[in-house]
Amino acid sequence: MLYRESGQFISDYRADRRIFRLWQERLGFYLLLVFAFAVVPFIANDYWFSAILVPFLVLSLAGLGLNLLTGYAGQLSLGSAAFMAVGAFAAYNFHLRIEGLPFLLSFVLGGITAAGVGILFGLPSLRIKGFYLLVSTLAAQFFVQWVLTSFGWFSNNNSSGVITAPPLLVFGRDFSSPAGRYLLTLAVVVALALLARNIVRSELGRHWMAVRDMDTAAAVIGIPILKTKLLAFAISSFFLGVAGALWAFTYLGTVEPHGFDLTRSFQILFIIIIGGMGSILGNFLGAAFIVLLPILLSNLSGTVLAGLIDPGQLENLQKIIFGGLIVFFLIKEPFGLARLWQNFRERSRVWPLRY
Amino acid sequence: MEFFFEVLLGGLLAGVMYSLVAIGFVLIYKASGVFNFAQGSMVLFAALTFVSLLERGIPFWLTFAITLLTMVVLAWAIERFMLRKLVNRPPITLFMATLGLSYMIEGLAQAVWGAQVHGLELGISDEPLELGGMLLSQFDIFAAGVAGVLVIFLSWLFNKTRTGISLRAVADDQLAALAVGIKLQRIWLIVWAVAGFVGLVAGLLWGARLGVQFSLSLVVLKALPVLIIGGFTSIGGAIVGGLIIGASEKLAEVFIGPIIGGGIENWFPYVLALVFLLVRPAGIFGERAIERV
Amino acid sequence: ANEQYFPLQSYRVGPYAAGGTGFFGGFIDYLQYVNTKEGGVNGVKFTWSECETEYVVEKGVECYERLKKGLNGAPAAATNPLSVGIAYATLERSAADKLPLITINHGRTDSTDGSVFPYVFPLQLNPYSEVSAIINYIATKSGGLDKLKGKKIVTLYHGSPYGKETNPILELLAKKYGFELTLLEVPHPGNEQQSQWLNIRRIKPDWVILRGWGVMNPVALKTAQKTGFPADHIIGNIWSNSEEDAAPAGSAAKGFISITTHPSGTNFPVLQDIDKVVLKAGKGNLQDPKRFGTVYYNLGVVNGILNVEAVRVAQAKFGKRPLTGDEVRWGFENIRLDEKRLKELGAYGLVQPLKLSCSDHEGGGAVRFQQWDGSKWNVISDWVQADRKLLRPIIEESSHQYAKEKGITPRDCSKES
Amino acid sequence: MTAPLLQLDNIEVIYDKVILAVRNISLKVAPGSIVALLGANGAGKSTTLKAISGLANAERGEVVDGRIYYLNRDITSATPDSLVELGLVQVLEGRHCFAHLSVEENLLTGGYVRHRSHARLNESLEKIYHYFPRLKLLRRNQAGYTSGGEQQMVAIGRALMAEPKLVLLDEPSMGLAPLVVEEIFEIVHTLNRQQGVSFLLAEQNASIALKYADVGYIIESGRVAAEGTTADLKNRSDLQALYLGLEAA
Amino acid sequence: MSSPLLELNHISLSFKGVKAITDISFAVREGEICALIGPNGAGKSSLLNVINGVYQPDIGDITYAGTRLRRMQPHAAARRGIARTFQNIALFKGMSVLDNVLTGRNLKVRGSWLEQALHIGRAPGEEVIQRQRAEEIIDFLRIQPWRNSIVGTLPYGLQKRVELARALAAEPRLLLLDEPMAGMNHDEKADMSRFILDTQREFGTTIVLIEHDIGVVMNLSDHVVVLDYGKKIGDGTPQEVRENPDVIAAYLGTSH
Ligand SMILES: Nc1ncnc2c1ncn2[C@@H]1O[C@H](COP(=O)(O)OP(=O)(O)OP(=O)(O)O)[C@@H](O)[C@H]1O
Ligand SMILES: Nc1ncnc2c1ncn2[C@@H]1O[C@H](COP(=O)(O)OP(=O)(O)OP(=O)(O)O)[C@@H](O)[C@H]1O
Ligand SMILES: CC(C)C[C@H](N)C(=O)O
Ligand SMILES: [Mg+2]
Ligand SMILES: [Mg+2]
Repeated sequence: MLYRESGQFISDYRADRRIFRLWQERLGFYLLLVFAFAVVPFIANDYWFSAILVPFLVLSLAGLGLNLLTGYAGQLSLGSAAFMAVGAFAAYNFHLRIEGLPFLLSFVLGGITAAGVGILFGLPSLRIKGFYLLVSTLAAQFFVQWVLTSFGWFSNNNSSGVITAPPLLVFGRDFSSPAGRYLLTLAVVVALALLARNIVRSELGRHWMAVRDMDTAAAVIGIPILKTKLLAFAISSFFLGVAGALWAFTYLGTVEPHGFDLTRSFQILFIIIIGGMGSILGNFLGAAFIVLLPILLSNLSGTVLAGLIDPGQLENLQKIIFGGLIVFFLIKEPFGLARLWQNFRERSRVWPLRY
Repeated sequence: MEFFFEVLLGGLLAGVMYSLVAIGFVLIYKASGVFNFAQGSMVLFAALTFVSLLERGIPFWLTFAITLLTMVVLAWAIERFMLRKLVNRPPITLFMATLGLSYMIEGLAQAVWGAQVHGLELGISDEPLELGGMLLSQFDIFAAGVAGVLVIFLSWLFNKTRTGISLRAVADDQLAALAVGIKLQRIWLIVWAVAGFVGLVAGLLWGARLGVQFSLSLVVLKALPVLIIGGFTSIGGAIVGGLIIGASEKLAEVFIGPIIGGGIENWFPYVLALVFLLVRPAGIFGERAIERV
Repeated sequence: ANEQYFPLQSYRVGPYAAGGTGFFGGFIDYLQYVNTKEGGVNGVKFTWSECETEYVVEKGVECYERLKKGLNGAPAAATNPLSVGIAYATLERSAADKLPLITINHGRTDSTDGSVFPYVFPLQLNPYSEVSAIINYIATKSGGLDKLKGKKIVTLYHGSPYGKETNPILELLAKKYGFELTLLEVPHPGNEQQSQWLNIRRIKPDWVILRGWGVMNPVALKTAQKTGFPADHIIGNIWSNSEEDAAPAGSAAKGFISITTHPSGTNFPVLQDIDKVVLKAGKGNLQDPKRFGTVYYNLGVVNGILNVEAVRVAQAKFGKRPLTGDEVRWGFENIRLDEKRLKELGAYGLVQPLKLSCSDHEGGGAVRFQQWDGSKWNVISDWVQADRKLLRPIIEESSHQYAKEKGITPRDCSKES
Repeated sequence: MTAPLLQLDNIEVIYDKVILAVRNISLKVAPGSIVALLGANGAGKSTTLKAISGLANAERGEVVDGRIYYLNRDITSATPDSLVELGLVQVLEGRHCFAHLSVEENLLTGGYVRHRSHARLNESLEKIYHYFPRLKLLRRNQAGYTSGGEQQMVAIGRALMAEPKLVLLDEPSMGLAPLVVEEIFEIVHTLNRQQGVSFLLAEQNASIALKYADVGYIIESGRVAAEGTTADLKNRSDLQALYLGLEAA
Repeated sequence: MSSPLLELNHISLSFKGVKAITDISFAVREGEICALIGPNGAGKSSLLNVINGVYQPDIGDITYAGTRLRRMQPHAAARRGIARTFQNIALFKGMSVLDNVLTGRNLKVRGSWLEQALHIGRAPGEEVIQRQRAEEIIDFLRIQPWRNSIVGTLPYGLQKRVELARALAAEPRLLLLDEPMAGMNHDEKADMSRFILDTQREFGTTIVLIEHDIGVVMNLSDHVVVLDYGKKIGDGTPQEVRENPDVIAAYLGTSH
């Protein structure tokens, strides 16, 4: 009975609203942080940093961004990658054009620019609902990509439209090494995840869910629908924008508009489906899944199945497995990995009883 | 001026090609409330199966029959292993399931038939027709005819048959549909099989235009705004939407494109659809969502 | 182990699978051939393993990171991603890892300047050379460079950074030679081009340069036919020149002209040999043996020849053992493929004469023109050279700017041996 | 004694694999009888009905234990449509009309399974309009826009279109005006008498339910707490205050 | 006798030409419980929708708390202290009971979203206060055991209670209840009636409610308005209405 609630009486509301209510959870979280910040940098190698950990973190953040919009506020979006692109290119340009702008601040400004664009494409959500709203987000997806490819200014007139990251200097320290990139990404992602957690538990988070569950009723009880929806778009896009900037700067080091195409938007959507809509933890689980599964499969083919099955077929197989898993999750556990984890916890709480 | 009309006419005809794909969407949406993102993959799958068989020397009509059968089997499998288990779930869940499905179908299509590019000749000549100084594509006119026939057939199916009413009932409330004894599973099988057939027709025509290859699954992106302008629930809307999108995007690309930079065809239809939606939030012919309190 | 390793970031599925399967098929078959026929290079056998990138940048990066350290002790010689996006994303990494990055016929034009980009090799033909050669060809067809004046040329380009890359050079050439240039963009992926071709119909150009990729190519040809533009006045660039680009367009492709750095076909000793040693022995990599000798396949073979040659050259200097990436880089920089050497390799006519150096990582800069007869390509011209002298200053300007941005001090090439 | 039309043996229903809604319910419906299920909110009445009609599956519910028999066959895992064909129809709690279909189309959907011919359909339709004249007025209106009570009539009418042998009625009186409630129970009564249709109804309005039913079951937390003929139940003082609230009648 | 809080003046409403409400006028005094009864489809719910701005009347206006209004938006109505429940429960199904109740208080929250997100400024203190209020209401309606349950999985009757809790959380001046006791058994109705009465007594809330159980209506209300086919056919004390022959014919039937 690892998770014992008994004995922990929550005596005031302040304690009840803490991010983690049980001491086990708090301890677990702190241990995880210590591990991620202090232990991982010493045990992981370049491959882990560059090819697994950093993309995992960035995608988690992107998933988080979309989850705020879709999982919490109920607005379907297929334009996540566009907001990432805006974040990446804006951060790049702020850094490029404002002399001496602190590096992290350019991330924030990138995020804010993305938020602005998010608001713009969120405006129709007041009138358009459900699947019809996909149109607005797809418009964002294609329009942003077009703008970024068509106008050389955004990539500082690079002939291939590719932007490259400047040296990652934060407070005078260089974070360009793989471990440094990892730490920088980790810090940003952890900070934003905590912020997100706070938001969804606040009044605004409740408004989002209210709008998601039934927007007419929400209007009747006085929730300002437009503001709520626009804030959802703005904050979601902010997170996505920062994720985009991280993608370009700390992960790949270079990026072209095409790197944020529709496929990326789908990828992010899959993260939240598999991870769990309306859950913060879910994004991390979903991203881990989406980063690790292909690598696992492809490594398997390189070793166990070497020669048995050609890499192209393996990729097809992977597609089938991926699609299959998505369907499987939707059938068996519509709330994703996060719910599985929660169920597991519930079980261990009452273990060995069944219900 | 003549040029203008040429662009306009060409656009209208191209628009009908989008409609062909959009019809597949409408069919499934109207009949089960599912927004089927996998329609594009079905188009790819059908076309790929068709050419691959054809290239193995099987005669045209036999190939057509076999491919159709394959699509029915696919529909059966989708019903059996996916839809049946997702009864009475929110539409968004089903939508996402079809995303997963599209991955599976794409993977499957490439696994079975490989990733090569195939040419497909339907024997419809594509020498342009000259009409008062304007060139018109014979092929596109043929495609428009096919689309017309499809629309007439499907409108009949939905409005004049018992099945039609049952289909719409399923789209509204699956639980209640079950309660009155509608055979959901059979309905789904029928609808998805018909969508497979529409996919095959679209696949052949698009395949003859583009060559049969992976990019065929991307034609959904062109069909979406069409669908949205027309309304998800209207077969006729898919045609009208297609005409509007086709004509306006071509005119925009030719006349506005050069001013603002060209290559605007990818987003223009979406922005146009958005404008339409702001005026009519359920498309031109779509049914409004009913919200009563 | 006495082995040299090639990490292969291949792509065999997805929208560009046709290119990937052909190219990597040829590349692998050539390595296999060298192993079987000659037991490797000086007894050092080649090994390789594949990692599927699907032409997706981050997958390419993951593959790069996974494979760069070699396999079972065999060190990596060079990476060949065959993708501009992946090349960009691994450009700095490969410099840091001292592993040559081969971008044959594509890539970043300014990486031709090896003093700034020591580890990047846009072998044979960079994008600028490509358009310059096409213009030179049109000039020959019109009867001289001075006849270009007043000619109308439309460039139809893929709406991606790759597609746009050569636009500035085309504009420059248009100004220099006085032809009328119209640039038309086709949005990705390019399966709808009616408006562009209607525009072309209105402009009535003398030539259309097709700078396509993937599905955009056959669709361009089909739409050209639909709008009545003759295929034999369309010139495909280096990624619009394969069987997979022309054949799906069916009869519409007949007469279509494109450039190539290597003829297709199997009439070269080296290909005959590969057929004998590898394919006939059932060890071929192609799923569809009919693609033997196609443009992408042959490009793979050419790429194999160049990579192996680099290893061979480097071994001559560093010893007959598996080499480090940095040593292979030296090998690339010292490739000297003249007529004699090409004949020894059985690749005369397949590979153009190449001479690389510290400052020139491209080497050739020549193309031939081929025409589609409805079922195969036929070469219709001799080697046509790009105006490399004209391009060099532009390249250097760009590479020096890069050096400044990144704080790189260019190598002094006069001191390289 | 004749064999029961419907019989439940110790069924247990779980939602979502974790929520135990029905723990242990056994009950019988004799042919031609009216049986009432009574009990507080959340007792498990609706769940029981949905388990019988096979609709629980559609809400991620599952009969994990026990068996259900109808017309002497085991229908524990039968599909809803096969049950409708066998004449077992449920009226769902909370109306569930097809919002975009007109009132008449709603009714028609109910008749498709059991009637093949056009004439028979129209005949049934007229019967329903006879029962609920208000629906005739609204026949062309979209059901989604009709009032709560009207939707309830549509739902009941739609089920009756199938000319069932056994109707599972979940809270038929909910949201209906007193006059209409009376009418509905009169309809139930008539159908029962004249055509031998059996009813299993879950109803909160105990007084009216017991007035018309032959047998009653009282459900508490997913178990049968008491059962008997309605006459017996009405006389059991221990139940009166708790469940039946008969003092107000 | 207190003055009217709400006055409807000649309200008419039609949908695509079909009259749902025809020329209805009546007044609700501050602090009273007014019951709306009538056959199905009489226009009761539509009238509630008119009062809080979900529907806009074709003709007529409303005087609320001394202000005359031609038309109103739902959120404006909420801001003026009008809260309501719905005939077909309109709870936020994916949220817990507590969160639903807290949303009911949204108009009372002062701190901006940014303050809350960063947990600074007014937010921390306020959060505790809101929470206390919500808990009080949860206690009042005795739904503590389900405080953290997701409302979508609760039985119907409980959901009705949660909906009332959400409406009460807004501390409304005028509370509109659309069939709050549908689907409840006798006992539960008694409980609910008590809550409604307590609300009126403790907070002085004015209540307009629709109910079909005539017994409940008689016990609860101070004033009854009867509709039939969109027209008003009765208006008075419960006793008066009960004896009105029109009402008996149209609605009650003879047996009661
Ligand atoms: N779809 C569902 N998912 C999860 N739990 C459910 C679901 N439907 C019902 N339940 C739970 O099952 C239990 C029994 O509910 P049921 O609806 O059968 O009660 P009932 O007796 O019909 O109540 P009411 O009188 O309110 O209609 C309740 O605790 C309810 O929360
Ligand atoms: N949005 C709407 N569109 C079309 N018709 C409507 C709409 N709202 C209500 N009606 C019609 O107006 C009439 C009155 O409906 P309303 O819901 O007000 O009835 P009610 O008195 O609440 O009935 P019940 O007791 O059955 O709930 C009904 O006939 C209904 O069909
Ligand atoms: C094969 C590739 C090197 C070229 C391709 N056109 C690109 O966009 O990158
Ligand atoms: Mg119930
Ligand atoms: Mg009502």
